[in-house]
Amino acid sequence: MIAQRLDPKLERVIDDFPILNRKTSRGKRLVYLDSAATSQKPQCVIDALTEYYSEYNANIHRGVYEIAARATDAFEGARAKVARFVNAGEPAEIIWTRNTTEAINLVSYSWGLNNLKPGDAILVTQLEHHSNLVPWQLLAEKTGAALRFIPVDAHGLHDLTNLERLLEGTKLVALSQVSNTLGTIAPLERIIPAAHAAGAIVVIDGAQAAPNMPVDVQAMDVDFFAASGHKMCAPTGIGFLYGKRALLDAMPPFLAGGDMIRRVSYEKTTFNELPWKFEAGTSNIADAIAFGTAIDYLSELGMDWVRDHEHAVMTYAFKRFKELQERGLLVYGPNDPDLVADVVSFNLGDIHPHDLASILDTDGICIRAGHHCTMPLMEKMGWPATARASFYIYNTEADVDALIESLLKAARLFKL
Amino acid sequence: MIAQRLDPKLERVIDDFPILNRKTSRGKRLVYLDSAATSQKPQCVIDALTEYYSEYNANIHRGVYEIAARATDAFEGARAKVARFVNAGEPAEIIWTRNTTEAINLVSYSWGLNNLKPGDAILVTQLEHHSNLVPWQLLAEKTGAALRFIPVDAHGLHDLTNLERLLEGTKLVALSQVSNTLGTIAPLERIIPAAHAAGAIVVIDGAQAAPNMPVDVQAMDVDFFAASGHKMCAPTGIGFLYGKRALLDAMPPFLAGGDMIRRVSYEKTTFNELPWKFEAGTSNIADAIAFGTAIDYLSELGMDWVRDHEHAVMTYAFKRFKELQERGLLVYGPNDPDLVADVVSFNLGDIHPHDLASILDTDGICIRAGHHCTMPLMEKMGWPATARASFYIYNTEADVDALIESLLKAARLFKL
Amino acid sequence: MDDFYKEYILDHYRNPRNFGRLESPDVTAQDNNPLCGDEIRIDLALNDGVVSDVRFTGKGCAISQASASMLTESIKGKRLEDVAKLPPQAVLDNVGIGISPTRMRCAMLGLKVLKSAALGEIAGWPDEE
Amino acid sequence: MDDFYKEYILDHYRNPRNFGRLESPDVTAQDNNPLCGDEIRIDLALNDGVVSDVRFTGKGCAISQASASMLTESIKGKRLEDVAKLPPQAVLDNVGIGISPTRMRCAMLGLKVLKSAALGEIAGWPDEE
Ligand SMILES: Cc1ncc(COP(=O)(O)O)c(C=O)c1O
Ligand SMILES: Cc1ncc(COP(=O)(O)O)c(C=O)c1O
Repeated sequence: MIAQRLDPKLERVIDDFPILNRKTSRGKRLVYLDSAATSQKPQCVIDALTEYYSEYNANIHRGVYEIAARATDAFEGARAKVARFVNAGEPAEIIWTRNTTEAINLVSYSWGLNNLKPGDAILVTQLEHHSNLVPWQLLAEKTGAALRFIPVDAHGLHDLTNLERLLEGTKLVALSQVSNTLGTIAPLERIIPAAHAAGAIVVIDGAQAAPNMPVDVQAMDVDFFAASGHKMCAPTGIGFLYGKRALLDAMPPFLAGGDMIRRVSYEKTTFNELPWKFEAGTSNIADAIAFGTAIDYLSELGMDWVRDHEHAVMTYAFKRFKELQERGLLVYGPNDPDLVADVVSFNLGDIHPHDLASILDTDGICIRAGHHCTMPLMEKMGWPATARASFYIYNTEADVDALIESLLKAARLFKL
Repeated sequence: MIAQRLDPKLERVIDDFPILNRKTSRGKRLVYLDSAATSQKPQCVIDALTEYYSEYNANIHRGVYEIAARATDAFEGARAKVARFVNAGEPAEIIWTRNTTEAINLVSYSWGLNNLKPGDAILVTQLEHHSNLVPWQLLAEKTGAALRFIPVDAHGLHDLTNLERLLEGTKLVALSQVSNTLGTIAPLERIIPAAHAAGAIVVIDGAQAAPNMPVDVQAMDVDFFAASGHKMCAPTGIGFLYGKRALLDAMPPFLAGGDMIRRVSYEKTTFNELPWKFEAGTSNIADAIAFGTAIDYLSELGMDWVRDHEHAVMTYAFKRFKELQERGLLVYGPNDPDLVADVVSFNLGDIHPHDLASILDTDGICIRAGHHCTMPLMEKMGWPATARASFYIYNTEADVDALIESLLKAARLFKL
Repeated sequence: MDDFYKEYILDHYRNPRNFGRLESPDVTAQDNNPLCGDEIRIDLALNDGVVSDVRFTGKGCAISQASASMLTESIKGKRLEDVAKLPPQAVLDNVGIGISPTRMRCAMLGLKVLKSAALGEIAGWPDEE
Repeated sequence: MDDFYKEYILDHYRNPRNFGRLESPDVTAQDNNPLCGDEIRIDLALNDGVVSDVRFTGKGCAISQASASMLTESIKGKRLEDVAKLPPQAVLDNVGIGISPTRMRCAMLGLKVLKSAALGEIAGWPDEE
């Protein structure tokens, strides 16, 4: 099925993912082009879960006995791996969360409610995922701060013409490093210094960046960085917030309960040190540990290899998409593999993306269709919905070929 | 190792848990007496995770393709199982959370901040876990409401003498159905009707109740009920909040982001229906599905069997503890298997519980030592710390025997 | 699933019947499928409790738009109270062929909106009742 | 681990040296181990930058209390700046036998408090520096 000229490394990667070696109910090879929604998981990550539950499942931090100590070490070890992966200053700057969304909400509740007032502004961009938009809308409503937008142009590229004016009075800038709808890579090297010069902190939604390219939070000088494990080979239910220690130290806790306290009396509570101050209740121990395994897996591949591989597949995809232009294929966004990461949005003639996704599904091809949690962007662009293909470490040119072939079939079905 | 007169059902249960069939690094049989902290997991639950990640891992709700549909069905099916397990009115009354702690915080932020004002009171008990105390302390601080306590007596039993007076002006009563330190079962049949008569809503911390006894939220007429999957055979990272629909419907969202919205524009957002209004971002899909498997497992055993089994083991433990009284064993709490669920706290002479736990660990026996996240209770009772053993479906009288023997060894080591 | 995209579905999708708005509808309702963003709005003109005219507008997939289009054709002359009681099967009979579970709400959106209009309140998803 | 509970450890646990408080300490510090609740408070009397007297109080396990007790015995007559630099090994040498990782912070609590007193600010965990 898979073209024979595969680079042996890529072949090994595909072998690592059990789901990719199965057939759909229609007997088709699974062509998974929805990794931007959630990635598949390599066997080693699945094994990490099994090992934890079969060998050393125990609650952490307060356990004296052997398996509790092993679980605590593995859990805190995973935090250290994530810290190294994004080059945080120290593991205590990594807070476990369920996902990117919870990480952003943590900042919005704990930093936002305590640092914003009427007259201040929050600056986001026009292409944010709802998870990096709605929390700021609610925060603006609660604090009386204004919500402003960095515009994007018709190609989905950031328009920084009025950046300095937009930054006046802005206390917090929140934006995604990579757009999940168009793949656009944000010009952080321009935005972050300008934001800091204006006295604002910068929150990066790294949900699409962390899985797909090297990330260095200190080099970027971001104040907060949020990402989801499930998009980067780890299980569902675990993500993280990176924050600079000075900011995190000054913030009040968000969720309250066991583990995040230092001392409790009936009347009064003092809180624990970082990172536990922000981790109330029993953590998602197993999935955090398996996130560590996923980090090992990606690090071994090398994030430069990941970026290069995806760049190559995207280059091939853009090339083949051109062939379908005459059949009515419309590709949105920058349309340039250097400017985008892992995703591409498109429409085929008047076929609604949902119908398109249904037709592709019969060929074992998984794409996403809809607004991709970026409704306002869709409305601004005038697209009721788009189809979206996203590529990851295990996708090949053969997957692109399968996609093209199935699109042609859809065009025939709809008599385009 | 295991006594031969084991009931075949119990023998099968033990076989279901791979970790219980392993040896510690010292070659000892694992005697796990810390299920109140987190339970062990049966093979079927571990298999549910492997199956999900190997066969149908996909993001839910917005996916058109085959594996996304299967994942969505399994995820929502698990919600329905939890709803049935606690007899909720409908699955939409079950909100997935990470754990009990997050569930309680959800109520405190979303209901509490919007319904309490200075002059109101919040009523909890003196034996609450920090997770059911600190959120209410913070809420009281933020809203100006008073925080009051139902006292417990020297045996850890609720003292309801002044209940009616305590309820005057109370808008919210929060208490654990079962104490995690003393095992005390709360007299909910008296407290809940009195609370409702006084116009208060009732939040039950069910972290120790849901795993150990039949729960019927409608029969109890609770307004909210929180529990953690990891204490009831499910993976870490998943728990739930039950809430009456009328209350949940009237509450604003807590976390904001993908999936919990209905319609978003740059300026304004309207929110999704229950239960998704409260589930922002990608859920812990795999662990929710495996929680469903755990519910199946417990339901098949039967929660009446679970309660009866634990009652029998506790009865035996209390009997054997008596033998150690002369060596200085002090058992705290009601000391009556009818009044407690799964846990018992104790101290042996002047051996600090941490030292005791270390000594027992060398015999493969896992107990907890410390304040059990109930610092104020410990302070009130004048116990710097206690040792705690907790029993679950897989524990036997042979486990109690092993505990007693190791306690005797500790007494010898400390020359008691 | 490929069989779904029959000629007559494509025809209703591309040439929706009763498309547009009424000048002064007696009742109107609008809803969307939060899972995919499909939208339908339906205007009804009534005469003594009987649907005398109907128009719809919408955006979305062939399944949702064709289903709504076919639905509008089937209700003219019906009593409003009967419209409020239309079962999901009415839609499925209209479209004539199997709908996979993932697309069920696409098919049901038009009926949900129609029921909302008839009831004067937001109706639930027909496939869940 | 059983070997840890040697006679002299039990002796320090049951008969802690320098236990109690100073009437008017020159510096004092107090801390607890949030993981287990053990507490130590240390009072120091100083004479020209030299520790002239010391008392401690505390609650906790044999390891934390015996470690603190032994520590107080070893610092009398030492310069405060040297006390501030005491390495974790100083504690481990005192207790004389291996400490498992889970109990390391029990052993280190006394030293943490002592360093906090000497530095005039909350010291970090000695085993982490
Ligand atoms: C009574 C009680 N409430 C709340 C909790 C907190 O549960 P979790 O840590 O899973 O949020 C626990 C368990 O630690 C508990 O026993
Ligand atoms: C750019 C971006 N931000 C935020 C999110 C939200 O991530 P999660 O659902 O894991 O919280 C996503 C993924 O859906 C995303 O692509």
